[in-house]
Amino acid sequence: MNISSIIFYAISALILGAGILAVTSVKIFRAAIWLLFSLVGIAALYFWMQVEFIAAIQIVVYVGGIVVLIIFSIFLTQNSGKEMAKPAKGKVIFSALAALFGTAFVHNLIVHYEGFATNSAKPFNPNVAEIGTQMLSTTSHGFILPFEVVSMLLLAAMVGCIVIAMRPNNEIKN
Amino acid sequence: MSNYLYILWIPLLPLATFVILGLFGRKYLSGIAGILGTASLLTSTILSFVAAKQYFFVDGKVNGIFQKIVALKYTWLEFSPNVSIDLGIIVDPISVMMLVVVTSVSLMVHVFSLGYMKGEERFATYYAFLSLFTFSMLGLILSANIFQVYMFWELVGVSSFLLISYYFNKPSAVAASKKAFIVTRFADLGFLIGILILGFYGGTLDIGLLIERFTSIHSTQFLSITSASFLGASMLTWGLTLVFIGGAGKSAMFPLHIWLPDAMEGPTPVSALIHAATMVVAGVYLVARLFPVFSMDETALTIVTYVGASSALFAAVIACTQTDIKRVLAYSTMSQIGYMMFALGISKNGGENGLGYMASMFHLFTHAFFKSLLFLGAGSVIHMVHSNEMKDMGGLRKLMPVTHVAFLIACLAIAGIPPFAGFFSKEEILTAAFHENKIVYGIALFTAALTSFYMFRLYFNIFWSKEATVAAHAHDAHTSHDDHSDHGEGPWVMKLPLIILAACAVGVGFVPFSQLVTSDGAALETHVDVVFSIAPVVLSVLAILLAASFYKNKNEKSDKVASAFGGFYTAAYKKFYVDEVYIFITKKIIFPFIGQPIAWADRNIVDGFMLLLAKTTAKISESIKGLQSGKVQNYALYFFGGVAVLSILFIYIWK
Amino acid sequence: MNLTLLILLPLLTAVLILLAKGLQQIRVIGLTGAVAQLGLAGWLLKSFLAERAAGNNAAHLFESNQTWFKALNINYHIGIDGISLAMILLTSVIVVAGILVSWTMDKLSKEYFFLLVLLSMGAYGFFISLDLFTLFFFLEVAVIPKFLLIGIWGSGDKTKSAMKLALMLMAGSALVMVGLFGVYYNTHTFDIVQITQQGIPVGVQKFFFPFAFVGFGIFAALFPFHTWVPDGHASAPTAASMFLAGISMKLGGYGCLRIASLMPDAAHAYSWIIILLATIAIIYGAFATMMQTDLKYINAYSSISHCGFVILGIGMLNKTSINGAVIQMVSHGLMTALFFAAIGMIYSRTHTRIVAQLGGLLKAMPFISTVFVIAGLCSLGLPGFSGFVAEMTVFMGSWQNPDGAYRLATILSGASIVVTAVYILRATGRAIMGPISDEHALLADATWNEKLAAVLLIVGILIIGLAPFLINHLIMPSTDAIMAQMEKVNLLK
Amino acid sequence: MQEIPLSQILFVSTALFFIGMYGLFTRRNLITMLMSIELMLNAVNINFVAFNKFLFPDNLDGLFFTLFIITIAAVEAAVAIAIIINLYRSHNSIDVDDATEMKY
Repeated sequence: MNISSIIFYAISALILGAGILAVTSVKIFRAAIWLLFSLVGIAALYFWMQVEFIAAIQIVVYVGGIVVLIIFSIFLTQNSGKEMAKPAKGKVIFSALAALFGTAFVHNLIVHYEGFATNSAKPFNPNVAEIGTQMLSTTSHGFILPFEVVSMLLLAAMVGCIVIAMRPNNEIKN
Repeated sequence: MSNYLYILWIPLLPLATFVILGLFGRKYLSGIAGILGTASLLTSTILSFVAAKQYFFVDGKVNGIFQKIVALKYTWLEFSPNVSIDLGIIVDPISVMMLVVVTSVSLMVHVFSLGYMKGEERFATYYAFLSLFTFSMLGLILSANIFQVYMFWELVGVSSFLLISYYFNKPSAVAASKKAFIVTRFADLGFLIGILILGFYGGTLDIGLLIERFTSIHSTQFLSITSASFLGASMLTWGLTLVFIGGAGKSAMFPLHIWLPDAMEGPTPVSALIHAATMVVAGVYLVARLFPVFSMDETALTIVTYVGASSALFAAVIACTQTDIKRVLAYSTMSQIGYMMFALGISKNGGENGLGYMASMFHLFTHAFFKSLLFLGAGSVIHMVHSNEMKDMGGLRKLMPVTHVAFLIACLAIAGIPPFAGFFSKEEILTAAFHENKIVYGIALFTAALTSFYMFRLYFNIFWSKEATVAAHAHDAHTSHDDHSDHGEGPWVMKLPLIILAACAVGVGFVPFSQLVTSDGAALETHVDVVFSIAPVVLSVLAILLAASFYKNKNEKSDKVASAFGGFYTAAYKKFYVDEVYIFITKKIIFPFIGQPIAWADRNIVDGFMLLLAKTTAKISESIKGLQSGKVQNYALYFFGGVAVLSILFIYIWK
Repeated sequence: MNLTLLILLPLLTAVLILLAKGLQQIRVIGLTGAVAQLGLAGWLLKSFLAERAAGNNAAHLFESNQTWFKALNINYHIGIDGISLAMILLTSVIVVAGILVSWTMDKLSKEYFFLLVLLSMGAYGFFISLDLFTLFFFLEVAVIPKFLLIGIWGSGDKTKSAMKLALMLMAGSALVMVGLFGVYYNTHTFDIVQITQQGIPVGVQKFFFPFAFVGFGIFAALFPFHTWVPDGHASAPTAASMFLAGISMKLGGYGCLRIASLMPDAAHAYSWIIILLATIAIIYGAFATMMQTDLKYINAYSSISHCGFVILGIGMLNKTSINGAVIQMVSHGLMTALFFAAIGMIYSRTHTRIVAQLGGLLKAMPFISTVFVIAGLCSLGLPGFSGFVAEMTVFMGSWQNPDGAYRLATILSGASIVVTAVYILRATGRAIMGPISDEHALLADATWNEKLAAVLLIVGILIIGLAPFLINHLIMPSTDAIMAQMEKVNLLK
Repeated sequence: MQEIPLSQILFVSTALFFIGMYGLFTRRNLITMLMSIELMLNAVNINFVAFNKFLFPDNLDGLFFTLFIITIAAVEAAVAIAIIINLYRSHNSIDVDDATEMKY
């Protein structure tokens, strides 16, 4: 049990704990914060896996962008203090069962699938330069095309969101 | 053997008249329709007399037997190589005799109708249907193929349907025609199945071949048909009995006779032609045509005998009680045909013991003349009195001398009084019955007495009993200025046929019938055995005197005797309730217990099943609708359920 | 003589009708199209007989074959034999009569005539196609117009019966599709000629025959699936019910015959069920007719009974009975068309079809009443009309089978001629004869177009009735071909 | 790093994924549903990175997948929130069970 596995277990405990709380907490704002912690935990996992760039991106985009966006939307739509409506009893049980079934099923698969080598033979330390060059290279593993498509997507999304959210005030029901 | 193809013209002329009058009759030819019809029939009659003379006297016998000539054979509808309906003409003693009978009686009726039906609105259609009937009857007589007999059999049925419902605005006439057609159609079903049996086992539909194959004991067809059996009886018996049922239906034999009295709804000349002389004897003719085959089978002949005898007796008893003169004559026809049937039934085939066959044909020959005379006489009486009931008549002998004399001759003939035709033919039947079957002879004798009783009851009621009532006088005054008819009997066209037929009723008895028409074509020696014929003649005379005492002048004696019989009399008057049985069966059993349930079942069960399908689909879609609840999370759950199931399926079950 | 002409002509008429303006133009175009089609059919008959006389006794004449859809081996293979030619003649006569009868149809007349011609085109295509897929294609073309004709121009609860008719016919064609594709799956071809040569394995036949036969049976009012016939016919307009009974039921009968000849072993195996259903249809139909009060229902139910003869003829699987079945199809087509035409004429004048309310029409409308009586007598099986010839051939054919149960079936079907006589005479006695009510007394008799239509159909009935050897000579070779092909299977029970 | 086998990481990501799914099924508030979706997406990212690191160390496809998923997640969140705001305006509540117009 060396230090890195301990760190790994800690990080995964953080991720899963924050996740469960994000999903079950009654106050919406608190749920958002738990989501924040869970995402930070995931970034830590990336760091643990030595893919610093992805971790950085994770922190910048997810934690910085999306969670903040969600929190803004919480403020926009309702006061955060109010308790959220509890879900129906039957639905909770049923979805919990579904989730447990899912985990058990996939767990069973993973355990029985011997293809995963216990640990990687070769070291894996991608540096950012490599990522950059491959991102824009047009050769075999080049990702230039998805890169361009994603940029188009972002533009479309921006325009879309503005159009949807920009309805003139007079139509707002009071 | 000279060529007999010209016989083809005899049926074709009435057919031509039917087509012409049928298509153009109503608008253009209504004036001369009668003349046209009678003229064409006159030529047919002449042709048939010429053919008869040529067949019987010019060509005569070949080594003692009259040849059976098939003048024409044309494949009309081919079922399989050897089984096919081919239209053909067969010329042999009975068919030539029938040609003469049918054409002459039909001519008399045509002439009589010129007067009787004058002033009718559908005069042309009447003559069209009359010629259609004559065509189909002649066709039936001449047909050489058993299916061709069936075809003309149906055509005769339809033309009688059309003629009975001539006065179509009278609901009773329509009902009567419907009844006649359905009852005969029911019998024709038996005939059809009989044909199918005989055709299948005989391997052919041609009558000549059938007779040839079924009469030789060791022919393969005969062995096959007698070996196959169904419910105990051999197929030959089944085939022949079914064919006889077809004949019995048309000839109004006992169980299937209910349509004949109602058929009197049609105009009287029609009854004279159809329900006296021609159509009703078709059954007898059919049995005679297939007689060699019938003679091979004992049971079939016994059935024929006893149905004939029972019909004769049954009809004679009812005839004594009827008040409508046409109904009396109808029942008397049924009785006389019963005579012919049982004469055929007791006869054997060929040689000396073929006497019954010859006697039956002879009686058919004579009966046609005096029965049509009786009907035409009744027609002229009705024409004058405008009612069928006896009570409206009486004392008409002074007003209608010609009809009176003719009617008297006919009554004497049917009663079997010596010089008249009826005596000779009935004598032959009684001798044949005496030799073959004593019971039948007893019935025949008793029926003969009954016949003369009810005939003279009719005669005295019409011409004697009370003085001519006022109605007759008024009628008399009204018609006096009518062209030159002096006695209110109607024009000469109505009297001429009466006179001719009266002459025939007398003369026809002396025709040397036994030389000409016998079961095997050879001549048959018959002599009038005086000793034997005393019994029937004496009985008839006694019956006549009894009738005279009852009805000569109005008295209650007849009523007293009637009340003496009590229930039996009323039962006989009500035709022994046979009609009611039939109505009960159709109205109470067939319609409510078979028709209604089937119609209901079709509406509710079979149709209901289809509607049920529609309803169940509606219900299923109603229940499935719940799934589309609009709640996004439910959809997500169903989605996850689907994924889970599929993944299990594909990973674990379907490797 | 290219057979596609038979399809192009109605198509051309249909298009011209769509372009025409006003009822007068529409009906004239419709009539000329139909008469031209009749002429074409007549000329086809002449050249067919000439071809046969010249000794060319190939199974199918005037064949032409274009590939239509390479991948599934579907090709537009058309050709005719005696039976399909008889059907084409029947259809062309009925189309002319139908158009003549609907001469005064003023409600949406353009669409009405267009649909009538489209329906007839479907029928022509069906009869000439030798490729199962093309056969099925034209079968479908014919179903849609029926639904619209009844749904829009019908009477009574027309939508319900139109819906029922369309759904049941669709179910029928679905079953047919299953059967045909089953055959295709095993023989990899839709071509009838090839399939007959190749032969289908018995197991496959046994499995797919019921589908195809019941599918076509629904078109031909096979017993349990006949319930669309009374409602469909009763609420259809006159010309549509003439087409329905005269043409669309013949599609079913002809289809059943083709299926039976394609799968002979299965036909023999299932023949007892077919005969059982046919006999029930005949007797059941006859008794059900007896209880009907509406003229159109009487004729609809009697069509079920008469179509039962067709199925009986096919079920017996011997030469005479199949011959009888084909003649019965033609004779029943003409006869029911005539009956519906007469009922239509009566209805257009008295505005009632209930027999009890009619009476004594003979005095007011002699021509229509005679037509009614002729149609009645023909369906009665009176010699001299086509009904007799057809039924007697079927009886003779079905009597050939010495098996007791088959004999019983024949006797029962024979008994139907009595029940038919009862209901026909009840209807005639009640509607045509008897005392006339005063408002019916002053009704007008048939107009020229109705007279022409009736005469045309009566001539057809008389030709078959008086000279059956003509139609026999036309049909016999093709029934021989079918029977020879069945014998090849030497399973003739 | 060596002791933790790939399967451990996959357990974590599966657990995270099904937690997200649970949230998606039970949460009545659209925004919290959005959050649970984010969790599910992150679980997938973990998988990609783990597979790339352990099974295909010499090329970087897994990483690029994660990158693109992150961007798309951002886009998706933005659009979702726009819709939520719109929904809030029309329904005055963003409870998922109120928007059932698409019902039968």
